[in-house]
Amino acid sequence: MTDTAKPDRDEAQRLRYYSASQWTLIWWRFRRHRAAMVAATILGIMALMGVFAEVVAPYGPTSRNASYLDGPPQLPMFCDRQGCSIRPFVHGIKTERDPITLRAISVPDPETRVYVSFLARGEQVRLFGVIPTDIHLFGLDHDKARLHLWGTDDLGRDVFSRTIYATRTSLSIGVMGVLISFVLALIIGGTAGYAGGRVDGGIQRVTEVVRVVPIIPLYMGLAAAMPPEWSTTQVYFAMTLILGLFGWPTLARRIRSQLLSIRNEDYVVAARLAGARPSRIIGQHMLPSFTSFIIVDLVISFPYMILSETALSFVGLGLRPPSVSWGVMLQQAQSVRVIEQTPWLFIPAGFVVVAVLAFTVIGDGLRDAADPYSEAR
Amino acid sequence: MLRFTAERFVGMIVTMLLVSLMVFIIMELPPGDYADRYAFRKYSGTGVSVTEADIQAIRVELGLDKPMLLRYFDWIGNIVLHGDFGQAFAFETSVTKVIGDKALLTTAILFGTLIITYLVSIPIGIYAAVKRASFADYGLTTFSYLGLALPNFLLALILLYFANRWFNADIGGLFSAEMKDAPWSLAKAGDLIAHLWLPAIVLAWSAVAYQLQTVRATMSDELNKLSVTAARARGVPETKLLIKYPARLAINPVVSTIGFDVNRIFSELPIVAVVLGLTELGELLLRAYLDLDMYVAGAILLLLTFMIVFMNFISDILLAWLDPRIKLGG
Amino acid sequence: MGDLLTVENLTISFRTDEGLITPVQDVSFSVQKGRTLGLVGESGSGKSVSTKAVMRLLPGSAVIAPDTRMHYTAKDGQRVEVEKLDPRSRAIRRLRGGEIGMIFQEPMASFSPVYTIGNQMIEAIRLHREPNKRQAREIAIAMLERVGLSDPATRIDQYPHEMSGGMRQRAMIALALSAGPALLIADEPTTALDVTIQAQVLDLMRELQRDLGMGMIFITHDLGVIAQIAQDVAVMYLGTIVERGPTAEVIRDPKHPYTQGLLAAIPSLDRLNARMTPVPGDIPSPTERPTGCPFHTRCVHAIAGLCSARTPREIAPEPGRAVRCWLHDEAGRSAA
Amino acid sequence: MTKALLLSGGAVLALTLPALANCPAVTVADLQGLSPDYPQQFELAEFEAKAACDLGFAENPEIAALNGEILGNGALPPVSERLPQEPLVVAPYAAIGSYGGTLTGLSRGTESGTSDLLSVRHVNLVRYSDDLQTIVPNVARSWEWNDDFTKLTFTLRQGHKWSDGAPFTAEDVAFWYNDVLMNPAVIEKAPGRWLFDGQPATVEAIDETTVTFTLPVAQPNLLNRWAIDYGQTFLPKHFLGRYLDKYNADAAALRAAHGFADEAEAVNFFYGNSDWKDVPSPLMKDADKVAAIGTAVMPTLESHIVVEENTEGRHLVANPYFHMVDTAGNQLPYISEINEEYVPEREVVNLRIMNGEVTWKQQAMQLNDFPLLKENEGKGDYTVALAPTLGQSPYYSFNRTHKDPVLREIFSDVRFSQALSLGLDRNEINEIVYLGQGKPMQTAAAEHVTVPFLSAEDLTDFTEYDPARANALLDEMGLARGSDGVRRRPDGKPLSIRITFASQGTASQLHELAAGYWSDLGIQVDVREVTSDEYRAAANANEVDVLTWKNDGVSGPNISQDVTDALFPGDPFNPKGHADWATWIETDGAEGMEPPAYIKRLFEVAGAFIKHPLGTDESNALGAEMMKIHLDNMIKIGVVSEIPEPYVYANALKNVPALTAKAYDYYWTYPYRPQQWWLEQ
Repeated sequence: MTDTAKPDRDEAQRLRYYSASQWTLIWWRFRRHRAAMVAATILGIMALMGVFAEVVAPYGPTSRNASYLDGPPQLPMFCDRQGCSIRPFVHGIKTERDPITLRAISVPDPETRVYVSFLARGEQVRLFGVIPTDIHLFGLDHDKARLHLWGTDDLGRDVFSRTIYATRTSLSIGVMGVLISFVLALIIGGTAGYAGGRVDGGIQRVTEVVRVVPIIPLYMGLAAAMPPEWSTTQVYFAMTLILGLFGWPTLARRIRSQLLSIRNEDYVVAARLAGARPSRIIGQHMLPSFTSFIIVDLVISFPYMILSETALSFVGLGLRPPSVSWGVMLQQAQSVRVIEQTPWLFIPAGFVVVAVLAFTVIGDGLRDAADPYSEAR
Repeated sequence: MLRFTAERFVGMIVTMLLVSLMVFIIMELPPGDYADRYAFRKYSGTGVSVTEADIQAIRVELGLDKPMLLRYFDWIGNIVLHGDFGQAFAFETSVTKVIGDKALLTTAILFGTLIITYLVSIPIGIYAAVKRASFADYGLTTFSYLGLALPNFLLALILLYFANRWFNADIGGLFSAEMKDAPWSLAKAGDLIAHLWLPAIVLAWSAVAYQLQTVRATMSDELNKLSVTAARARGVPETKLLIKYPARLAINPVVSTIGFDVNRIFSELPIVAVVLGLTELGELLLRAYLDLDMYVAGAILLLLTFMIVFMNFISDILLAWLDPRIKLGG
Repeated sequence: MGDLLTVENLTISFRTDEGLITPVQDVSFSVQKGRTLGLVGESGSGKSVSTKAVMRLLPGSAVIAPDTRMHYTAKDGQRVEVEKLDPRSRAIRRLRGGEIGMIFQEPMASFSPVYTIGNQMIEAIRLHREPNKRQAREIAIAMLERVGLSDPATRIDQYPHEMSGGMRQRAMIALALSAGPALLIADEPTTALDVTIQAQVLDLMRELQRDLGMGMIFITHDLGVIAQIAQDVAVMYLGTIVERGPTAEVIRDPKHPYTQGLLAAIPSLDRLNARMTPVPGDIPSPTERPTGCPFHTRCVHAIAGLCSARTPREIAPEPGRAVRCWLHDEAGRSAA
Repeated sequence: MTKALLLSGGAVLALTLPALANCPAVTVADLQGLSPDYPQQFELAEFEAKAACDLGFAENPEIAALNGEILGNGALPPVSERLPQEPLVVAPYAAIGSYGGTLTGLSRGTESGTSDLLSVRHVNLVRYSDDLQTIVPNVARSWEWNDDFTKLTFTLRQGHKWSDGAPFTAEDVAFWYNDVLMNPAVIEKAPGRWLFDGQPATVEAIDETTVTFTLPVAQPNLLNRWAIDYGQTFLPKHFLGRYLDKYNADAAALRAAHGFADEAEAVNFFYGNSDWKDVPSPLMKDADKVAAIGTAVMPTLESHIVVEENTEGRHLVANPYFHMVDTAGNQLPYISEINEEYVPEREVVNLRIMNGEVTWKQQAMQLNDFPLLKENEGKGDYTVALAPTLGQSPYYSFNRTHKDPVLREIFSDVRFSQALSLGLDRNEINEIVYLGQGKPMQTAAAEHVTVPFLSAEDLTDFTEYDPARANALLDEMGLARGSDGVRRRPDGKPLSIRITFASQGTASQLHELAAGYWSDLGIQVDVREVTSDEYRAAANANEVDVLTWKNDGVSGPNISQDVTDALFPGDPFNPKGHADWATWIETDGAEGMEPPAYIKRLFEVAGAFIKHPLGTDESNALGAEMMKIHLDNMIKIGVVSEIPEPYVYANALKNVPALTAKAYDYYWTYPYRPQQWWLEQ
């Protein structure tokens, strides 16, 4: 009985396999890449946190707690000397100044407990800038006290909340930068690859020139060219533009060489003879054959964007306060004082590392998944 | 080979010319020019009120009033014909003088970094590929991923701190105080190396990460090549086999990307230099940008880029020499 | 003539992510001095893996079962128990190239592209025959000449990519022979070549084998080629030898349904118009090895309930021949 | 007390018994009963008379070697011949020092942040004592005013020599003024600060040691300028004069030989266009030219002279002809060499301090690094202390000549400034930005600690945090809030202002906080950090909404002789904006923008103020009126005052007193006589 049932199921599976689209196949193969799946999940969580920053973050990015400056992270606990509780709580806190070193030191008061509550009511915010709400993922159920999971900075701003908002900025800059460079690469690489010949030669030269200029110094030059009177929003968009403007050469080369290699394939020639417009030929006939490679390349170029933004902001040529990005936060942390006294301000660095790692691992996974021969090897 | 070299050389010159034009355009981008700042420096503290006419006069004096294309030709002409990179406004001296020794130091950092990069990444990459899927491989891969992901300025800051606090290393700068002004000697070179390791390690880490991945991947590919099995089937001893066959080919992609390593290193240099307090070209470049000292910025950008283009050229030649298939392909 | 190489009960498994797979199971064959054994079977049947096992060239994930015996008689008469050698040992290296030469399907890929033909030949010669560099070079030139390359003194300094496919294959043969092996393993050496060159190369190999008095294992999926070159044949299917015996007899009277199928698939001039009758069905993946007789999924003669459940043993229907099939094993069948 | 004094004096006497005529090693800590005419120092004759002794001279044993590093200097005569006949005898703070060592200091670069170490070697005709009250002799041994403060006579030291051994005379002072500053062939535009009511002074060398400044108008407080100014009012005539046709018939040939196109180029190569010393030095400008000329920098009177400079830093050695000795007759300075390293990165500066690699650092040290530095004091073997900063209170001043007429209108309404002042939670700012060390306060154009006509009580209006009242004031102005909570300008646009600032002037935290407070008042605030150069350029070009810097140049000694910083547009380095007002006043209304009446009055009062000696009733009345104009119209919104700042010195550095001020207004270390600092080996 089972003898006949099993081959049937296998057969069905195999049928499914052979009839599956390229994308489904990639997805199947990708799903098997455990590290990449973990990375994708982490990145997904990051992105969600960024999108819903207003709700995830208990406080606004510039909201201050003047009674907790340079405060260390507060770990919610269940037990203290007075016993245990089911609900997590933190102790009340006071900031005092060391009379000799003048350093602000926070002293927890083990007598007072402040309980953590989830979906707590807090600051009024507008989700996506539109929907008003005062519900936050978590908070303290005491009006005055604040919970600082990852401590506070020198202005008493919540590092956790700021990191969440920074995640939104940095990831979105990465996305925008990648999109811009993608469009440019598509146009430039597409033209070169489709036209070939002298046009290709000229474009190749230009690409070469753009490729040899070291990218951060180049960004710096362009960033220095940003008029100082620009607002933070304008700077934000300019940054994405700059990052995108010079991110295209690698991808453009990829598109070009792929196009060149399939330019004389029968189906392309046929389409051309049938009088299809170049853009249609490229878009309908040529691009789909290597879309997966493009996607891999796009994913791989994310880390550059993120690291570039971070680096530029770090040296003061990128985003500036009150914008809050990973780079901006790290710029504020770039001091010996922070390493020695308030190391929690480096937490955003962990985000940078994790995000870059995640993108790299996903890129690896996608590359393996998109490679039709990956299983044969 | 000669023809190949000649062709590549011409290509290099053309690229350099185009790059110079691009660099000049970037120099021109920032709004305003140096004239008002110069005026300001010149008259600050003297109680003189600076008028627009004064600034215009300075503009004429500095040649900033001519049309852009003319200035480009002036600029590039002076560089090519006289090795004159123009005037460094902030230092009130020539760019050549400001750059001077720093170009040498930058080159020292660059080569220090490249040497570390290749000395580390090639053997380890080969090792990781041979020991594929072992604990060592995963460890090394993770380590190199970290190199990719950890922003190097952060690495610099942390290394700086620990080098300083734990080893009491002399930091900030490329020379110790005694050696700074000494003429070049063996002792001074030694001093430079003692100061070089920190920036070189910081810069090398991410470069190592990239190259390690490349070497490991190519090596893994090469290891599975039939030619390796064939050689093994001829009884070639294992170590010799690894070196002669897969490793020899695994180096090719490394050689072919020397130019990009240089690019990456130069790209990261300014930021690392700022954190480490190095006084070399990268740091000067950043300051020049902040000061709008555009001839300095332009000269540095040009030098860095030329170095990259040149290293690309070297890498092409090396690769052609290493891989006989290339020459024929043209 | 004694046995040059005897392989008994060769079983090879690979550790993979999906678990242990066993592409070669219980394979036995032997090669005599001066004779050619043809190993035939579809791709994936374990031909190459088996011969690689003899050279101990399998990757680290491969496991050779403990009851496997592989005995090789060296040129000096010494008997080598190959399965006991460490794959990194000096002893196995002496075997490789010097005693057993190997040529591969793709000559282009089996040369390293960055060294000249001569470089790779001289390396092999110096390892096994003649440490002097100049003399090694002369031997190499002579060998190139022997395989019919014109202007060998120039060819020797050429890179593989500077040669045509046929020339490369000849150079490959020269390379394998340059160290003077007593046994040559040729792994589908002609598949990548077009038909006329294929014939030339086959002629050359037959000639060389005869002249040098070598033993040879010739691997192919083409029974027709076997008929031209091999005195003995072993037919492999899914990692087992289903039938073996002298070539002429096997072709004349194939016992195993698989061999019959293979023979029927050979295009021949007198049957050009007839519809080809390949073995029906697909070869199963190594991970889904059928139980019982591995061929039962494609066998038109399969005995229901038996072939799918129990593995047939090897029996000798006639002297000098062997087959693994329930159809020929009445004793076994009745015992089941 | 007296017994102890006598005892210790006896001990010194006992030690130096063999040479009975030797002088007592008087220190500030132990004056041994002597009372100098001026605090902490003596003229040689005065000292010998008071101590009834004969002072013999000693020199740095390394001095010949150090002199060897000075390009162009010949062999040294004995120390007694190098010192003036009348050297200045300086009482060290704690002990007679010993010679040698290198003082390592850090600055940001060739130009910026260099005044820290410039002030270490600085000399001028006179000096402020560390009480910051008394002007004492330095290069000049005495001075004298005429009755109506129009003629100032300085007496120099007989036999005083430049660092190359050439005599320093009254001619060198006259040369500085007549042949450089007021010589259009050298400096196109005479610097306004040395013109008086637009008129030049007459500077005459009466004899070798007497020079007079005859002023077109009374300048009773002008002496302060010599006591606190970075600029030195003398230049080596023998050195620069040789390039001028007036003094050298062969000047043209010399200029050609040394590669100078004209007189201006030659002078500027060494003089650097302004009194701002040799920064960058000729060594930086063109080392080849220096080698050809055979002199690295022009001769100096300072305690140390630059012998090397490159983009990494500069190196100085002791001036073998320096004019001071200690009370034991040792020629100063004690410290042989100075290394000034250019380290722009603040973190590296901190690390090097913490590592004990820095001997002295005070400029650009920020209060919020204090805890870190204090905690690491022991490890780095240094001391970090706080000193009051005079006048360095941060302020906001809304641009009342804004190019946008609507904003100009709003900013000109004093209620706006009042409201925004009330909107600042100064206590919180003080806590967060200034470690709780400052005092919430308004600010006027003078530093209340240093002038008699302003006290802390005058500076309390609108300093309380009262958002309700602030909102009420803004509502009263008609700046109603829109539905988004942002106030609307009369033209209906949202009221949006940008704070452009440089962190050299004010801390970024301050602005982030202010932006927050003001946003709460319904004003859209955008904060933008720029470099200090960018800020100054924008402010000077009337392109900022709000001027924000810290007060500078407003302490008594400064403002009494130069009201620039109480007026508009201020110093271009410390711009106060509103240049259009000044233009209107200068051109009598032909150009610029007519200022409001209170500004017209401010200019009048300021003009009068400067003509009365500080501390007199007239001065106090005028000063008080000036302050009242500033405060009543709230031209500046003060934030926090009396903010201390850290300074750092290696524990090996001795004779460093507790600084009474860390202020550019007293030229950093100048009052604390760094020449008598010494390094314990």
